[in-house]
Amino acid sequence: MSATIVSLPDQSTARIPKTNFLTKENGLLSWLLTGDHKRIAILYLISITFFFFVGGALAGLIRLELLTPQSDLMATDTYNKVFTMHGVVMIFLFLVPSVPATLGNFFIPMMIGAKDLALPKINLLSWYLYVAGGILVIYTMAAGGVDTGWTFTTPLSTHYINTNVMSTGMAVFIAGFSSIFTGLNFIVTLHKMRCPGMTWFRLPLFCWAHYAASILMVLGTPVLAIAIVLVALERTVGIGVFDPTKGGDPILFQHLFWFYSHPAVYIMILPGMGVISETISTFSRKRVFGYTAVAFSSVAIAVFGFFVWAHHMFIMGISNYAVLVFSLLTMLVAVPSAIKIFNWTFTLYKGSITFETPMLYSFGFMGLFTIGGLTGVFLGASGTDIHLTETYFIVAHFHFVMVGGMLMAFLAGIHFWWPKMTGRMYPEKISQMAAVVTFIGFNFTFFPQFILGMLGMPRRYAAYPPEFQVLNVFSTAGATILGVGYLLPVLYLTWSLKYGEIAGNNPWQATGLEWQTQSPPLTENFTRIPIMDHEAYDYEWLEAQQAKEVASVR
Amino acid sequence: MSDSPIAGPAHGHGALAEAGDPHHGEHPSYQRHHFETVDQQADATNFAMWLFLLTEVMFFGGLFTAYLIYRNWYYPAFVAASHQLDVRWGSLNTLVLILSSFTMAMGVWCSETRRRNGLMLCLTLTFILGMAFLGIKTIEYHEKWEKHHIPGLHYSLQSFLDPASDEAAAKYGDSPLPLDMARHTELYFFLYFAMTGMHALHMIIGIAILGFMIVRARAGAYTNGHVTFVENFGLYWHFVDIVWIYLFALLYLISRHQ
Amino acid sequence: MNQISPVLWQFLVKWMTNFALFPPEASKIAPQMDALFFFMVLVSLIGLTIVLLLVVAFSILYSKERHPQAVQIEGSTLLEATWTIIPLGLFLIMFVWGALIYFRVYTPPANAMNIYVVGKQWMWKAEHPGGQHEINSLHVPTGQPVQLTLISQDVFHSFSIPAFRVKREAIPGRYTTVWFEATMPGTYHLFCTQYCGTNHSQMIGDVVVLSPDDFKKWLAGSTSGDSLAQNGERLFASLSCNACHNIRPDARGPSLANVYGAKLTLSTGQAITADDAYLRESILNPSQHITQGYAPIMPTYQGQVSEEGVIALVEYIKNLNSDYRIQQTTNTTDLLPESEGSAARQQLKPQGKVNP
Amino acid sequence: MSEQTNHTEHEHHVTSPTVYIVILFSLLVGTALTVWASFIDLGPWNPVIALAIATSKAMLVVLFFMGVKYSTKLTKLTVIAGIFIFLGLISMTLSDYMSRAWGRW
Repeated sequence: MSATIVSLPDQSTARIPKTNFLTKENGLLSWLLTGDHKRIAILYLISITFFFFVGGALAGLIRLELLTPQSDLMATDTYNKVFTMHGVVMIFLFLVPSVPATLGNFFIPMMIGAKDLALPKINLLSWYLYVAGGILVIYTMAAGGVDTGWTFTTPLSTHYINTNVMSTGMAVFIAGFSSIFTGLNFIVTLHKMRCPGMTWFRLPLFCWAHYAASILMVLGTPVLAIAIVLVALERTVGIGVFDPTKGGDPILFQHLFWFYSHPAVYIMILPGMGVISETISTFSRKRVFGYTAVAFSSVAIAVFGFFVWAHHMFIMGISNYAVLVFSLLTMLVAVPSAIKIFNWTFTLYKGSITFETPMLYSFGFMGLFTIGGLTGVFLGASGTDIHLTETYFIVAHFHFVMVGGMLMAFLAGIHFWWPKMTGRMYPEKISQMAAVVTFIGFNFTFFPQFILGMLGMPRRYAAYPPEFQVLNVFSTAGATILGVGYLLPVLYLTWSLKYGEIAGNNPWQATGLEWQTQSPPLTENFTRIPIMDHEAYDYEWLEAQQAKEVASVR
Repeated sequence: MSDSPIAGPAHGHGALAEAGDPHHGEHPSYQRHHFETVDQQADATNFAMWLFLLTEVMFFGGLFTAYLIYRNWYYPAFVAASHQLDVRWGSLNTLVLILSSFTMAMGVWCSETRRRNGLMLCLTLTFILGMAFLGIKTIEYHEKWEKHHIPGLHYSLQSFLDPASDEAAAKYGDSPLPLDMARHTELYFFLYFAMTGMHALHMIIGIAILGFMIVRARAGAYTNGHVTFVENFGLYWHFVDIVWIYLFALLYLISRHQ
Repeated sequence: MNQISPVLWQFLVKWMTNFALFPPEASKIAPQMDALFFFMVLVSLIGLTIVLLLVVAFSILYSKERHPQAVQIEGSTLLEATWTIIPLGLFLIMFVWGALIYFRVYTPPANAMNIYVVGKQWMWKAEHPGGQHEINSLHVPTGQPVQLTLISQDVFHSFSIPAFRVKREAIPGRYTTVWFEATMPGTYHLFCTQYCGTNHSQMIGDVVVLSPDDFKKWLAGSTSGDSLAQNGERLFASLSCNACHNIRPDARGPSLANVYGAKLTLSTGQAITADDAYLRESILNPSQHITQGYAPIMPTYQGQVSEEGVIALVEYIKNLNSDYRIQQTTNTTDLLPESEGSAARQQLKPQGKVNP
Repeated sequence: MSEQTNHTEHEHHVTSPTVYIVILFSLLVGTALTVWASFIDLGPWNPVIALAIATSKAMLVVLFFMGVKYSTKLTKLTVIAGIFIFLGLISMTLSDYMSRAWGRW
């Protein structure tokens, strides 16, 4: 564990560069009306961390309630409101925007050698819509919560619930547009703003992953918007689009809802995969194995991701033949993820690997995402789905993919680019320990839930039969460890803002264009628009570059 | 500490701007700082507008899916309910909207060829045609209001259970629908109000932006080479026209024969 | 650690005694589904170990100390092909195997005993053809295929029996079915697994599997008056269905004898088989299900008859193998008030026999 | 017609008004055609013809009024991608509704 590739400038003389995007202009208005993609990324980072801990607290409440078979910590409808808000906050206010809106916003323009995203004002509007959605969610919680589950299943959400479904629907509607504008910005930027020489196959895989996720954001989110508008209309005007007593079909809502909500899970995971491609390549000093295969598998996930949604509805009475079609397509969409995992594994082959925190999180990602992905195939095969759906097996599956995959990748990305964003290094030892604690806590929390799911414990139960208690106690114990694991980064990263070592331009000696400029970067990113004359992850070019620099200094 | 930009062996080809001098002469005033050339900016905004229109396609797509399914399920109810719509108003509205598309396209042409008066005329014509469209829509909505065909507000099945009492239905010689089928006409009217209402909302937004553009155009804004705003609005307007073309075909024209 | 605290001790004992990895296999489909499940677990374990072994091995072999200079490798299409084809092949095997089980569970055999289950916000009501009504419980015999016809009165519920590996969503407005054949007598969990509001976690119950003769004893012991079909017959008469559906030559409605399972052509020329769903739909939305040659004059009974009533009517029509029953009820209940009608019916019961 | 469009606009195609007038005329004819066609009883063909005429009118608007015919390959690809996903939504949802009656349930 001792060797490291970190190379920091001499701390006695190193200083944070005088002019950078943080110091260029100050005052609240310079932040609230900024067009700079880096400042918007910082604004997003702060608001996303806040909502992550709101969702995390709700998760803690759920785990505490499930310590005992009876529902004794809170009344059942309070529990229903807690798990609904946990779902809404975590999915729409944390998982969908987290990597794209923070790391994507900050680094895509820098990685392609542009001064900013194509539409800075739309980018700022996206953050304001996100905050508006967040405030509406906070208002909903203050005004008594909503207990429809994050899936708004009709006719429950339209006729049998009198908590504030409308304000939650509006919050999700507005937050959806924030995601659309982020995706739209990325697609336009990646097509139109690449610096000279930056061909598509010289793009870092981080950009490919965000390109695929943006296609899903732009084309999937509007269908959720119309589904929510129809639910809102049905609650206010009482019309029977989804109401069986008036001739409507509640399964149509399921189709429209899951048409977005399955691509949404790819919106959440693809940016995380982009981060992992960067970290694995940097910390094994090697070009990602099979670059084109990894790039095209991102796009393949995006395209196939649109046509698999009904595997959430296998037992809801859709026709048996539709189940065949969707089950087959679900199997096809699982293959690109397998390709990516193997390509990352073989990137390590003949590399020169070091184990800084981002790499630890990436190893955690690879292990947990593999389990998460494979259990997804359990649910894609229609036979076993009959037994496993709507049980804790599903809860374990998507937590393995979302928390084990996406959150690990987000933390890997935050640690990897922290020096570039703030100019300061995070403390290595404590963050490595935090990564290990998170990994252990995670497995302790969610692995027992696979067994609970196989035993048939249903989702969203405030009270459960006594024989499931033992596994739930393990899960809650794990959740406390996980909670600690997630609190640590907030502490030492804020600490590092003041006391962290000065990072310099390229502490990891990485090959991305963002590492070739100062940190924290200038507002216009580069003093002169770079010319990309080498392949992505070209470590020989980097060595030549550094050799030339040393020669020029002497 | 050297912030070493990647200076390739020889930098600068053609239009690479010298570093650090933001106000170099040849960039027009409307070019934003982060674009290299005006073309890049025009292409980017045009592409962004197309992507936004894709989200609108998927937004209306959800409504069309619902319409398609319920039309297959309750075809007789949809036929009887669609006879309540007046084909004449519908066709006139389609005419109005196609004309407004034409005047909008001419407006874009005037802006490209820097004809300020031509642009003013076209934009105002489009504005008037848009208002005419909304006027006709209010007439139709008002007629539904009188017949109690507004879904959810004490919707009356009277004109479907006993078509003789309703001159629109009588014109087509509709046979009276049994109660359980007549009930589903309320679904048709919900989809009718949802789709044409959403379309009208997009028209209202379009007309508001048109008003703003007319004011700016009078001040000579779009005839100095910077046409992207007019072009993008033209795309939006034509998209709203296309949605109406499908709405007219699907909602008004279900089997009008006797 | 000479003294373990009692709480921990009680916890460990509970953990040791009922430690289970998967529920008991109490139905015929259970072992088949478990076989597929464990095949998938095996494949996943192999895949996971391969990945973990490779990662650990490469991390040790090519760590910075041991291998300071990385060797750039572009990639190899052969390897890419292998880890595309092999996962795809494995996933397709799982797809085919899963689809077989899916079709087996959701295609009820012809000889299945039909039990109607109505889901209502926060309780399950099971109705046996013999008239036995059960709340939050279900008694089934072993060795006999049992088909559940599910419907919900309000929101989505999901009838789940983990021990049988069987689950089906109860949807408002439409019948959905699932079938199983219990093999092991015992009492198993019944859950509602689709979130349905406040007391979603109270909507649980027991599935009691009895040996065939115990089941007969239970049936006899818990009859509550009329069988489902007799209930249906009473409703059939009280809603005056027999005003049109009778055996008179000038009957305005088609005769319903032996209609269940028959091939019908509708007025729209469409040919369909009359199954449970069709019977229910033609009661609630008659105008779309008019048999050819009849006027569309049947009124809708939506809102006049509850889900249980529709179930009773459907059960009655399914057991109607001759018009004798309708003919008997036609002339007794047309004009007679309810009370005398039942008296007259008592007198009729011994001769006519509606098989439960 | 100002000739000296500066160099930033030369490759930007300007569609001439005559094209717009021709397209306007064909759209009006299309509208008249579809209204007239709906008054003839063609049985199952009525909706098919109505949709065919509507699609052709929409194609005209997209290609000429919106200028996709003269625009970059990227814009064409975007339009096709959007329509592909929209048709995907409709066809996959219909695949469920259409095949429900096949099996027993």
